[in-house]
Amino acid sequence: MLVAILSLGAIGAVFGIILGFAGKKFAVAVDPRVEALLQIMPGANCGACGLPGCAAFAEAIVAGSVKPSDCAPGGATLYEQIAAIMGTEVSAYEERKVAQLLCQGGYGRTRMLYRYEGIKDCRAALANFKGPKACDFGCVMQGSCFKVCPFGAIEMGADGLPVIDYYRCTACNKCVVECPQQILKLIGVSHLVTVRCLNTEKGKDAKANCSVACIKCKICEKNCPEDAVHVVAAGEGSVAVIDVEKCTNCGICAAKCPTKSIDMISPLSEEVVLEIGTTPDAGCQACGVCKTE
Amino acid sequence: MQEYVIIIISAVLVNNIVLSQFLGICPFLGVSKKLSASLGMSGAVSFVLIIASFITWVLQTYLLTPLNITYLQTIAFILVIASLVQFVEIVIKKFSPPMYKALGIFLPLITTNCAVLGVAIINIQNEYSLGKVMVHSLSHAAGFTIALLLMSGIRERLEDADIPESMRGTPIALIVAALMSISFLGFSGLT
Amino acid sequence: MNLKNEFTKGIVRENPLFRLLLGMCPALAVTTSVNNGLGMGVAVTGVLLASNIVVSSMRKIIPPGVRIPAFIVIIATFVTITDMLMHAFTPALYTSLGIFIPLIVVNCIILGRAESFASRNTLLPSVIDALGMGIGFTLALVVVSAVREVLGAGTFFGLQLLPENIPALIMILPPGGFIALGCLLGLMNKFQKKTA
Amino acid sequence: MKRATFKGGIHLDGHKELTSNLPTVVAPVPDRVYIPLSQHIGAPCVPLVVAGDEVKKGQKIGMAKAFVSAPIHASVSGKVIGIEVMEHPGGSFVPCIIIENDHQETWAETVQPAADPAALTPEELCAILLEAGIVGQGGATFPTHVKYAPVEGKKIDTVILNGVECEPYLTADHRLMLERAERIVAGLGYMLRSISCTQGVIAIEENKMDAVAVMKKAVAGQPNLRVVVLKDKYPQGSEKQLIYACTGKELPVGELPLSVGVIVNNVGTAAAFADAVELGIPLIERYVTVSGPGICHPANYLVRIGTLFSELIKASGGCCGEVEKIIAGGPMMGNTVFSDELPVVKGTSGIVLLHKEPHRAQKEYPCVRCAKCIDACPAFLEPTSLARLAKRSAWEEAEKSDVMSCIECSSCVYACPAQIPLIQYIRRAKQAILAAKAR
Amino acid sequence: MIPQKDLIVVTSAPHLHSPDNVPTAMRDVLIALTPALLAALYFFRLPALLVILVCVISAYAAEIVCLKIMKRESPTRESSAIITGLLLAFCLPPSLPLWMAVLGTLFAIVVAKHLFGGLGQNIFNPALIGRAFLLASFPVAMTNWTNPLDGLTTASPLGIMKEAGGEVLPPLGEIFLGSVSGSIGETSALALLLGGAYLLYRRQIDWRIPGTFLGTVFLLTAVIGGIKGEGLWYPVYHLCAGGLLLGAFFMATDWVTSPVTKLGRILFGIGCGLLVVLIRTKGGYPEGVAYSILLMNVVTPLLDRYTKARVFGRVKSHA
Repeated sequence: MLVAILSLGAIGAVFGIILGFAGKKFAVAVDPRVEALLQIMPGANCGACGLPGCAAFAEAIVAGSVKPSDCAPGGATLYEQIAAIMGTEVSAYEERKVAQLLCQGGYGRTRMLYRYEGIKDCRAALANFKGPKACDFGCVMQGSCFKVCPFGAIEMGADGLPVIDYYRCTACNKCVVECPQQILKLIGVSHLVTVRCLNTEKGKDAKANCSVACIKCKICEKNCPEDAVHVVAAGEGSVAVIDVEKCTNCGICAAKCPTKSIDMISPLSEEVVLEIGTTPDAGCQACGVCKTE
Repeated sequence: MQEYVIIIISAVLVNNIVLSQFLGICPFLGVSKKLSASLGMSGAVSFVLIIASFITWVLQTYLLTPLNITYLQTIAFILVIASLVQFVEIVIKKFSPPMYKALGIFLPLITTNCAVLGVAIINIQNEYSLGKVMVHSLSHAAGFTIALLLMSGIRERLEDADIPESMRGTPIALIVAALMSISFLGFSGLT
Repeated sequence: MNLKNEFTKGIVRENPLFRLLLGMCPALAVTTSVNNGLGMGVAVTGVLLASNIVVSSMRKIIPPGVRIPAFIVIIATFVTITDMLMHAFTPALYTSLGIFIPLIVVNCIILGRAESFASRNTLLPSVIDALGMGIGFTLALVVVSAVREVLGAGTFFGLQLLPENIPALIMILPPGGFIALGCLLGLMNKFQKKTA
Repeated sequence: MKRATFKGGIHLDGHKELTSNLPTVVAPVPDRVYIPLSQHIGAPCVPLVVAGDEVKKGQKIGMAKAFVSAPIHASVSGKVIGIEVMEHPGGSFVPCIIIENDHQETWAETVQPAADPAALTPEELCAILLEAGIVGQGGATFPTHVKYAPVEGKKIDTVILNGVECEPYLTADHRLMLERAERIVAGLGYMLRSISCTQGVIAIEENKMDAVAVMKKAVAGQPNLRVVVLKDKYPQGSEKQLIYACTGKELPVGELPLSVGVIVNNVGTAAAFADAVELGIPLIERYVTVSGPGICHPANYLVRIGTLFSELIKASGGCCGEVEKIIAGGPMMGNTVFSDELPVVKGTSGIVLLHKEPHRAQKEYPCVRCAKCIDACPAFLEPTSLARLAKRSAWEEAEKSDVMSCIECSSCVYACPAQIPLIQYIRRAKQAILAAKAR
Repeated sequence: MIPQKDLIVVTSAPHLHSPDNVPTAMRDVLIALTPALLAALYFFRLPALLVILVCVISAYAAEIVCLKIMKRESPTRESSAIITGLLLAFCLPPSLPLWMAVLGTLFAIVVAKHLFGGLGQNIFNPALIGRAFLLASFPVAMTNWTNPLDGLTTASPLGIMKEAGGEVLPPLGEIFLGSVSGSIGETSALALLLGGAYLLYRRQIDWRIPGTFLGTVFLLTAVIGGIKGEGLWYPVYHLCAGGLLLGAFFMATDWVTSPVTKLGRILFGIGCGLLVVLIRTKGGYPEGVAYSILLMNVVTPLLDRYTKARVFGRVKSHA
């Protein structure tokens, strides 16, 4: 009995001393805050912050080079947690945004120039005469956005256009960056009225190619009680644009638009909107896949 | 000499530590997604395995057996291994940052790697001499390395495979291990 | 804290083997018969319970710096005790489990629970957690070993179920362990997907 | 005799018999020509004329200030009626100068033969190349004068004229060599002189032995020029592969032929150079093969730049059968276009109309790792691995696997039994890597 | 606006494709297997026919069911499952209970192929996995050989060689023609050589794998035979006996599970050869072709990775 206690104690002591000594002697400083931050990050490594993954973001937070709110999928809860670790105040209120598609020209609505055969990639399709659609501003319908979405929030609809599940969208920005036509945009969920066309061609040309194009008729402009929508110069032509500051979501322009290129939707139901700024349930499911590697 | 050859062949091929003894399954499944990572892991495991085998043998032969306290084997061995891992980690971190970068994240995982403790215990059970202990642990390290490298090679290829959703990740890795294990059955009876 | 929830999570939702993928080595190695699987499960549960109790009650005394070594010593102690008990009372099981009894020490479930649960919670939840996890693990082992024993030896708890020449020997050979666990995990995933 | 060639590549059914024995026909000069402002690699031209201007044949109507660019010329005399964006055989939309032909064929005053071609200095020769708007006639349309601009410290020892024409169906170069051999040799002479190079090589594949005979006769008596007969294999006409086949030199990755002392030009380019020097005529017409199973009477034409495809197809008796694809250029590297209302440009070596391939299934099969693409790749890449990387957007890994060394010859896709559009994936990866570099 | 029909197709070059496609390749393999099939039916008669039928039918059925479950494209145009079933049947003993053959086929198709994602994605040769699975599961039934001449149960030639027991080795001529005991499709060296030659002629397989595989076995066994004092018959016997030719021409050359690089293929063949000789002479089994190929399948991803060709124009030191 005594032997056991003594020898085990001795072994323990010897190794304890060695380790204690080594720990002192060879110490390398690591900021514990980085570790702590990494624990609470969504771990999607989506890159929406512009940094290569959550670990880099945590380091950047400690270094002070990014704001907590730069992490779009995180949401308010995360910002609070970060603030708690870093000992700072929670940054300003940010509205939840979702990615929306600014094109309605699916099959049957937009004239096609040819039948595209080849890989499902928008840029590859664009290499041939700016895509199979006669309109050069719209969705190419090859699903590059669908492929990059890390949250499974995008699916390709029957009309060839991507359909975004706004509840799943975390505004990580990946599809927005990926889209070669730049027709995906992060829009705050409280903005209900949107011009869903970026075609800057003359009204006649636009109409010839697509039944849901902005034809620069200015009806929206004339009918807007708040002076919030204007056909403004863009590219080599012009297109209708809504000033979100002035827009009151009355929906008159959407109702009057002859081609229905302006539409009004509420991307999220009311109770979800009430919790604006929270991480959507369907986003990071903390499956840990991203952390294992 | 013959004995040593048999130990080597048996440890590396016939009774491969992972594929037929089921030791070190966690890193085998967990760290085999990328070849580079598995190189690091097998390096770290081999390193600790060999040193730990040596120290535990010395401990057993000169302390536990003479004092007649062999029932403390498990505690003593795990203490040795845990301290060793931590010690190695501290030392590498200090003296070879690149090596720490490569091996560092794997080192803490090794404490709870049954391969190390398992081999140490098998060494004692088989009543090997020091020479055989070293050969034995070296061959098991080699067996582990080979299994891990082959596994990661396969899994890198599987990255592009269209595996059914529910089989992705660990399930398919286990199936690969199963089929590897079936292939290694070919070595059974090898003398 | 909902104790019932703490208990059931280990059995289904966070089953250590099927969901958390912990304790793979014994799950593959000793599951050649239901007997072995059950014995292993019980042994692990015992150690888990004891170590959770000790860790939970000592959690305020142990300094965080030496947490892991301290846990390991605690666990190793209980493993050694289990080892001796099994040697004394279940010699047959002791022989067939062999090296995997001392290896309970490095079973990630025990250290994992000590680290992530017992060291942060009071005694009662830790006990419940240990029981839940232990039973979950035992059940998982029984399932895996049942599959292997029935298919590989044609028996269940030693009872002959299938005629002599039917069983596929491979299931109780090493590959069988991988196959059984891999397929069960796959099925689990599929099941999980549907219910989710 | 074992003919020289390169490693890798594929054997194709050339289908050249459709047109190889048909003497070139002068295509009817259309009532309107459409001359795109960009017919070359490099900066597009700025138009020098506006709607309503009278232009003469050979008059310069557009040019750019950039070094890598080539001017464009009116191919008929007449009146400019406008500049409109049109479909371009290269797969884009480009503004075109539209000229109403007055059928007077009045030459511009600038079209003057050199007084004494033998006395021209290298600089003057280079200036003629630029002024005549000569670009690579093989299809790449790289401005030729850029190749001949002297580079400090680099010495060219060989000029290779590419008469390989490894694309199926095309016979324009073949006919050119048969019909205008002496022009080609003369052009080669000017090329050599403009960079004071001694050796000229004319490379021809063994499936054109009649052209070999004619060219051999044309170079007889000039010991510094020789005709090299190469094995019949695709993509022999690719610059890197041709240099290897002719000289055994392997062009290092990312380097120009210049670095191994070689310039490669198409035979048509040489002929155009000779015309520009000796007659003063800029590049306003070229040889075009109109062929393929979708054409009733395949033929070789001498065509004014700016003639619509539809005119040539009409001249060939129109389409026959169910045409699935219209290809500008050869079927291995040419672009599909979506209508026939687009003009012949300087790089249009052929128009090929294809039916649906009977052995092509609707969908691609999974890759079965047969490695036929790897065997076919003349750049020794692993197309299937690259495509896999591209499929999951692993651009960095793809770059490490040398995806940028791909010459886009499409041999891999031809060989692939699983019908995977490997080259599209590879191109996508290259595009992404270039975009990342630009950023 | 309605979508216009009959639009011209616009796509990326090339616009011509080789007439070779996956189905024609499968057809070629089936043609190449015909001589061995005929030989098997001639020597082993009804039992062989039954095993073959059962394997092929269950393979095809399993394939269809798997594809249905996973909602993938119909395979009707490919015969890969049929080939797998046929190859598996070829390496089973004719006396095998049919339900075992079904079990092995199911394991081959479901576990070795479809769990990995189906055609082109498997790491291991499915037929060989099926055989190894059966051998490990039912060792007795899998090593119960009947002699086609007298219908009696005898050891296989390699088994006799290994055990050096009382039985006499059948003469080389019988081994070459195939009238010896062994698996259904592996006994007739002649038929397999014909099939292999056809595949080589059609360029469906690369000579490198069978060449280096057989070459290695021949050289090693010649050396061993030399040491033992046996004559030239010894290596030739090793080449023709057992499943070596079947493995070398039809299984080691499986596109999916062998390396894609030329050097990789050479190493693959040599590795197979080494392992076969190792298992045959030193291992616990009389025959090692299946295991050797499976083991090399395991190594294939690494071989591919480390034997990439030097890219055209890359300076040698860089590659």
